[in-house]
Amino acid sequence: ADKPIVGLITKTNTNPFFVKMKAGADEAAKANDVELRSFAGKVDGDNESQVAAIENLIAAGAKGILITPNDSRAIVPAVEKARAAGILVIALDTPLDPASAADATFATDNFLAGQMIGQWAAKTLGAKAASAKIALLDLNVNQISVDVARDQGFLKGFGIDLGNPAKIGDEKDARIVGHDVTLGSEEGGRKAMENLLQKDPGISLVYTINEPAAAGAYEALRSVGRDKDVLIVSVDGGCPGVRNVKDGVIGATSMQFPLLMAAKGVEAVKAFASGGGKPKASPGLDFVNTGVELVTDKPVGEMPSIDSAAALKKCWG
Amino acid sequence: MSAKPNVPGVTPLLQARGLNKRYGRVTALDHADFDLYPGEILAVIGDNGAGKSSLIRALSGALVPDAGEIKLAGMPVAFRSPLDAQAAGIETVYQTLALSPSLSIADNMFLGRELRRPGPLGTICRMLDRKAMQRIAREKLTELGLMTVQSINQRVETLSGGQRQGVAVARAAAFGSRVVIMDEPTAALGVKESRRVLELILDVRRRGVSVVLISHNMPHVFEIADRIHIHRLGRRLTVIDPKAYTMSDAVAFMTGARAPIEVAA
Amino acid sequence: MSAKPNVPGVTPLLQARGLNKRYGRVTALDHADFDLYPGEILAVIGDNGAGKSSLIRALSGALVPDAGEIKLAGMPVAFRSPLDAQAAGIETVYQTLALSPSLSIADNMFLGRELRRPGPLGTICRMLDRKAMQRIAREKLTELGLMTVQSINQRVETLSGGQRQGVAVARAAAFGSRVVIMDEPTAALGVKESRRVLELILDVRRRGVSVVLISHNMPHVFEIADRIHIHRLGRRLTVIDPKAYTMSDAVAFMTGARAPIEVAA
Amino acid sequence: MTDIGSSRPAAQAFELVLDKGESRVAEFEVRARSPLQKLQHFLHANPTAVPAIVLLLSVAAFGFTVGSRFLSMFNLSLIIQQVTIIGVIGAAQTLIVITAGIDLSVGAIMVLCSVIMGKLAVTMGLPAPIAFVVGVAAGAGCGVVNGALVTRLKLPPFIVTLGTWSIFFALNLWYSASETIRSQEVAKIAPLLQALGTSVNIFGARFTYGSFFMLGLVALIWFVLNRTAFGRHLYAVGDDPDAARLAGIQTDRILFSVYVIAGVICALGAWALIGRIGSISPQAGQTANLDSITAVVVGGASLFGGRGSIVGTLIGALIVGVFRNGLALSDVDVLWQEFAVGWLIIIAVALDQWIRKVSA
Amino acid sequence: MTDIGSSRPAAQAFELVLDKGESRVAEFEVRARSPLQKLQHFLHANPTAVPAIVLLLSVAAFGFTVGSRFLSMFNLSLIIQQVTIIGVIGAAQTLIVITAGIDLSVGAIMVLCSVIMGKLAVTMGLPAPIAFVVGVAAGAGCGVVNGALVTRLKLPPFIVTLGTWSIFFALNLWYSASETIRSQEVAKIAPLLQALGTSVNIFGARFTYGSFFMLGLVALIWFVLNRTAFGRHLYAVGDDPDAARLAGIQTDRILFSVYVIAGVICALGAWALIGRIGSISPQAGQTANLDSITAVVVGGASLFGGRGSIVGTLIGALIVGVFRNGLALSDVDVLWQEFAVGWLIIIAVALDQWIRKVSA
Ligand SMILES: Nc1ncnc2c1ncn2[C@@H]1O[C@H](COP(=O)(O)OP(=O)(O)OP(=O)(O)O)[C@@H](O)[C@H]1O
Ligand SMILES: Nc1ncnc2c1ncn2[C@@H]1O[C@H](COP(=O)(O)OP(=O)(O)OP(=O)(O)O)[C@@H](O)[C@H]1O
Ligand SMILES: [Mg+2]
Ligand SMILES: [Mg+2]
Repeated sequence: ADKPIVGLITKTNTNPFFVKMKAGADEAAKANDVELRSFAGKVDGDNESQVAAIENLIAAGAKGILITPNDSRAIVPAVEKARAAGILVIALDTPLDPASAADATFATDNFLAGQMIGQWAAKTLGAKAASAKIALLDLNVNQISVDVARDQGFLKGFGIDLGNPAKIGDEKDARIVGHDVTLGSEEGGRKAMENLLQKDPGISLVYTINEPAAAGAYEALRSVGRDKDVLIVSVDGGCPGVRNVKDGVIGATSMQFPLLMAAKGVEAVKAFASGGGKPKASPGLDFVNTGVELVTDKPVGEMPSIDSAAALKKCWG
Repeated sequence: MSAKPNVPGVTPLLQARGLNKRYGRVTALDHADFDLYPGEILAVIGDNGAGKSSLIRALSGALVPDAGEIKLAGMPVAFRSPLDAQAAGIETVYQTLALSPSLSIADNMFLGRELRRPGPLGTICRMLDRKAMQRIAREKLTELGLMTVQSINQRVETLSGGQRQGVAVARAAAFGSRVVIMDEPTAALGVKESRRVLELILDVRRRGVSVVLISHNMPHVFEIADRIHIHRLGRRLTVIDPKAYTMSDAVAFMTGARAPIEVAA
Repeated sequence: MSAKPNVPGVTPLLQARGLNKRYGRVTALDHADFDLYPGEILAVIGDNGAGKSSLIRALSGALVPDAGEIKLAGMPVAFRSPLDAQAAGIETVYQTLALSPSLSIADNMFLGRELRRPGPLGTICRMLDRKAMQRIAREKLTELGLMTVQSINQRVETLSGGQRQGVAVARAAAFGSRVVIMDEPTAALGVKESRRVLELILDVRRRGVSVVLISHNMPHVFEIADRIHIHRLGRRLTVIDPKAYTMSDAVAFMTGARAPIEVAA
Repeated sequence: MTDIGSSRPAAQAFELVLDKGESRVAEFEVRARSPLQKLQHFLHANPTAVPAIVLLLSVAAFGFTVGSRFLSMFNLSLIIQQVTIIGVIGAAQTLIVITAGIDLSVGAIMVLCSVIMGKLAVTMGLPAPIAFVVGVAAGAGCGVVNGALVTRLKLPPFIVTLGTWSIFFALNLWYSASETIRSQEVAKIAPLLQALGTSVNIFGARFTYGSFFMLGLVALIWFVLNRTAFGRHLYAVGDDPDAARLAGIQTDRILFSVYVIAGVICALGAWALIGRIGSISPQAGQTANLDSITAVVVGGASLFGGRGSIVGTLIGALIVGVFRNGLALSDVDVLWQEFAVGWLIIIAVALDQWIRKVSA
Repeated sequence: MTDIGSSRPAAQAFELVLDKGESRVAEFEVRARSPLQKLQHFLHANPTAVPAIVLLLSVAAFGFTVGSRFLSMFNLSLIIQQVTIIGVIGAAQTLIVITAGIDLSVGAIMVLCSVIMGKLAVTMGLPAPIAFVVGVAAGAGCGVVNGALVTRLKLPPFIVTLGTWSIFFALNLWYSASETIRSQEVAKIAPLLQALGTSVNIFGARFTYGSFFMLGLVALIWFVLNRTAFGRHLYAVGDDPDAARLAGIQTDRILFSVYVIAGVICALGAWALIGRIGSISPQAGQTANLDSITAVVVGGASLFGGRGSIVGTLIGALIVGVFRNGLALSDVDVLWQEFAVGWLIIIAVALDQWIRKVSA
């Protein structure tokens, strides 16, 4: 009972990404002899539940909190309360806004993750990139930060003028057929893909917010016999996604490392609780970059990437 | 001949001409006429489904007829809701009683015209004077011999069939200032309670209020009605004087066994 | 003296002893007894709120009494639901009618005992024989003189008060095989329709079925009842023979104006 | 006491006249009718036709504004594909809503059953038919839990199914370990589970077996609701449970079985879901509750019970599907699509009410 | 015709006996009662006390299993803070549910109003009181839309508010450009908006002004529901709208005003929300609909209208809050927390029913 308590607060408890993050934290907690208490928002964007979770962790006497904020700005006052109570707060996956509101951030650069698949797609299409027709399958209409970062990163990487980089859907480029929302699920991905195909049957490139949406989009393409000539790119790096890269369903995906983030977070709290200092940011960044890797079986030019076989050893689910 | 359907020289208090109401293929009112004179008790009798309830629902604003006109004291009126009729002094006991099951007896009696506390509590806080409402409700029900009910705060859904009807009758009688319409007010009542309701009706008339009484109880109708409106197949067949006709005559007219000589205007 | 509360030598068809039912502070049944003999028409009379409906709800399984026992043909029974009572051949017209407003007349008549198509359509597909049900429903209602209704497929909520009651009465009369209980079956009925119901009750008895009739209509009660059970303050006060007593006597007993000499066992 | 042999009274004098009573009861002119009046009468007699008209009007409106892309046979059949899941789950919800209940756990049951089928067949290698049967049994089991809580403990269905939603969903996440089973694996090991995804082309339209399955299910339920005693009892129970009980219906048994049937339909919905999305995802079905209730209510059912039709629900689902598809094909930003869907649903139901009123 | 002057009949003979009727109507023994019976009678007379007992039992159960962490004054007051928003929004929902309606747009109204207050005060620099008033007016405006659609077009509240939920939420995202306003900025420019977040310590417990505000609101609504004609009319309308109309109540006016009032309360909820969260997030309030309905139903209201109490809703919110907080402090995995909450809600309501039954 005297083990230090570490709280983990994820965005939801359904998304496999966060489920894996929790699994990583669980393992690290065992290894580091700390007690893990996990919490989650009810839906994407649910800030109130995360606030309540922080309060409950303060009441429970936690030593450290690892959080993937649903609303990077809105959570800040609650985080400040926790820090005032002497708790180490580490943002995982998504930085707070401002990032300095947390003691440390272990994150993927979601914008970079998007940018990598955007560049990959542009290079893969080569000359055809100029006449590509792009469908973008986003998360939901709320324009939450990961959704925006990945979508805009992808467009940037592909070489499209972003307009406002904090807003999805204000681009003027004629190559964009449209944006639709998927709720990050297979069902949503399929329906959105079907509708965008009706809008323009000539779609040649599909960006998806995550791999489940990519799988759904693929089903829609397959049902009209377009599965071979349309390129799908995605972000996440979950094992089913990596296998889909292997099977040619997804052209390329940006792999993130939720297990790593969680493990590092737990270690940092442990160190802090045993009298050590706070973790330091990666050089040149205001957060500890846990890295993104491009996963594809069709590497292009000078872009560093790993193939699906290598990725399967690192994937998270 | 049919008795004074129109009393010459006196304006009817409540009059209707040519009321029509169809439901899909069913004609509930078929050019029905109606006249109620000041200070009288008018009975309305007729077979089941003849359209009696529809007629009085039209007169009390509960139903907006497809066609026809209604006059109150000679002035055309168009009631859009029972509230309009109430504002004009017409109170009704509906066949369905129109009570709120989960409210108490006292709440139901005063529904829509609650008493407020005197002073600022009432005018500013709009606080109800529950004591007064309970007291008055108890008085009214005792008059009807219905205080077998345990508590004036009992919910109406816990009352027996007759007790509920008593509450509805007491409410209408207490608030009607020009016309009280009662659709089968004694249907569920016992012998004693029915008698009290008849006395109450006579009381109400004594206050100068006209009463429309729908009933299937011929002895009661012939005992207290001043005139009897006979309804058949959605329209007024005739109006008779209970002193000039026997119950058998009335039943014969209303069931179609015999036709009245002269049809009312 | 009170007439034969117990007919010696004959086992009552339906018997109750010491039924008790309290609702919070209200005592609806206070050690009530009840006897119904084979082939008789037993009237139950009493003031509003005396507990008549509670009594027959207990007898028909609609209400589980707090205490007391019920015997059917001498055998103790414990009805947990109206279905149990129906299975034992007891049909009831409840004061609340127990109709489903949005179903048609025919559906309501056959609710819970629908007819199925002959052949595999009925046995395997469990398909209803709607034609037959509609035909029979129409016949039953015509017997009651209630075919003023437009269509047997009209929804019950579109019927007039009396028409609804007719549907409920026709249902019970058609299906009761040992006992038919009717709680104020003519309350909303017109003169003609009431008469038809009385004839129907006599018919039912002629079939050898016993009838329990709750009614506030003394002339009707005295006309057709074989015995009259007088209920007062939640219990059976006495049972009288309508040929030995006048209506005035009955009213006096039931309102408490006079006490019967000998209280029923 | 007054034993002076007052002989039994006869009927009161005025009642004797009755034998002469006329037998004619009411008469009604049969008038020649204009086409409009015929339409009115048709609608009055067939209230489910009203949402169908609203659906046709919606299709026409989008056909007019969006054009041939929307009206193509292919796109119209696509809409049917897109509403398959909601149509199936909506069928379960319709049965519950008719009994004045509500089932907030349908989505969770569906996803739990799909995970069970997938895990057993793909991960554990059981034969697909057995996995399917176990999945359906699990759906029935979920229904048993709901039904038992509603009928034995007499709890409000809202509370029961809100609670079981959490329970079933937690079981789903636990059993699946939140891991998706990929379409390719299902196709390889247990293609039966994806059977409803197979599609056929008919004159340029593309129908999946899932669409036919949904239509067959709707037809079956229509039969049960309208042509069997059980169906009539469902309406009676939803209409006025006390009256139904007094009339001799075993209300608890009816209620219990309706929750079990709903559970089974949700399991069949799981099958349709796998057919549609190929893979088996523990995250699916999260909007199924609200969407299915929406379809039921847009289809004209009352959440107070006793009213509703299965065809109405199907049309309700199609109406919403048409709106979403039509808006997606138009050039409207996703944000304003949400906005427009909100208005269109309100307008559709208002139109429905209005047609009913003028046809009454 | 038979004009043979049959003189008016008198009352029938048997009715003449009535004057002698006894005046005693019914008698009831007043028995000495045991404490248990006294409790029974108390519960029978005060049905809202039942959920309060369930709440106490829940607190006791968690106190027993989790220990002093849970039972500390600080933690208990924390629970009250955590249910503030749901308490306020639940108050709005209670009013609607009593009228047999449902409001699925409460969450969207709340977040839209908070965004309006924040944008006006922080981004556009209007004085905070003006921003606040405009925000409240916007809440009322949303209520007007709901109320008008429900009463003028006679649409089911479920459909109306489902539609307006999409509409208001889209407006919120559009107006806020999906951007959160930082707590620091609000604190600097418009501290009034955060006023309800201020807290006071009382014996180790920490209450925010928001908690007091919620309690005050509940007290006010209690008064309105139980001590004013408007409150009685709400119950009558929800109970049987036809009967209420026939009794002379302007049902449409009542319904309309209740939606407007609910809108205003949601705007006040927005204020409490800003106080609690500090910042102003357009993502907030997404679970407020379901949570508020849950609180209302756990508090004993019927979704069929006519029954429900504001104190019940508050207790319902607290019960759910206690479960969530207690489970969070215990050592249970999130996944099983959800599972446990599902069961606990069912058990709480079952317990409530059971206490009612034995006390009846
Ligand atoms: N559910 C209930 N809750 C509380 N009290 C009830 C309930 N049902 C009946 N009562 C009370 O029990 C008593 C007997 O009611 P019951 O309906 O049996 O009377 P009744 O003799 O049928 O009267 P009526 O002739 O008016 O129908 C009444 O005082 C009534 O208020
Ligand atoms: N809402 C409705 N929809 C369809 N038909 C209706 C509706 N209301 C009444 N009717 C029909 O109109 C006719 C007249 O009904 P009404 O209630 O006026 O009769 P009534 O004379 O009051 O009969 P009772 O003596 O039985 O109360 C009946 O045939 C009835 O079926
Ligand atoms: Mg009538
Ligand atoms: Mg009774």
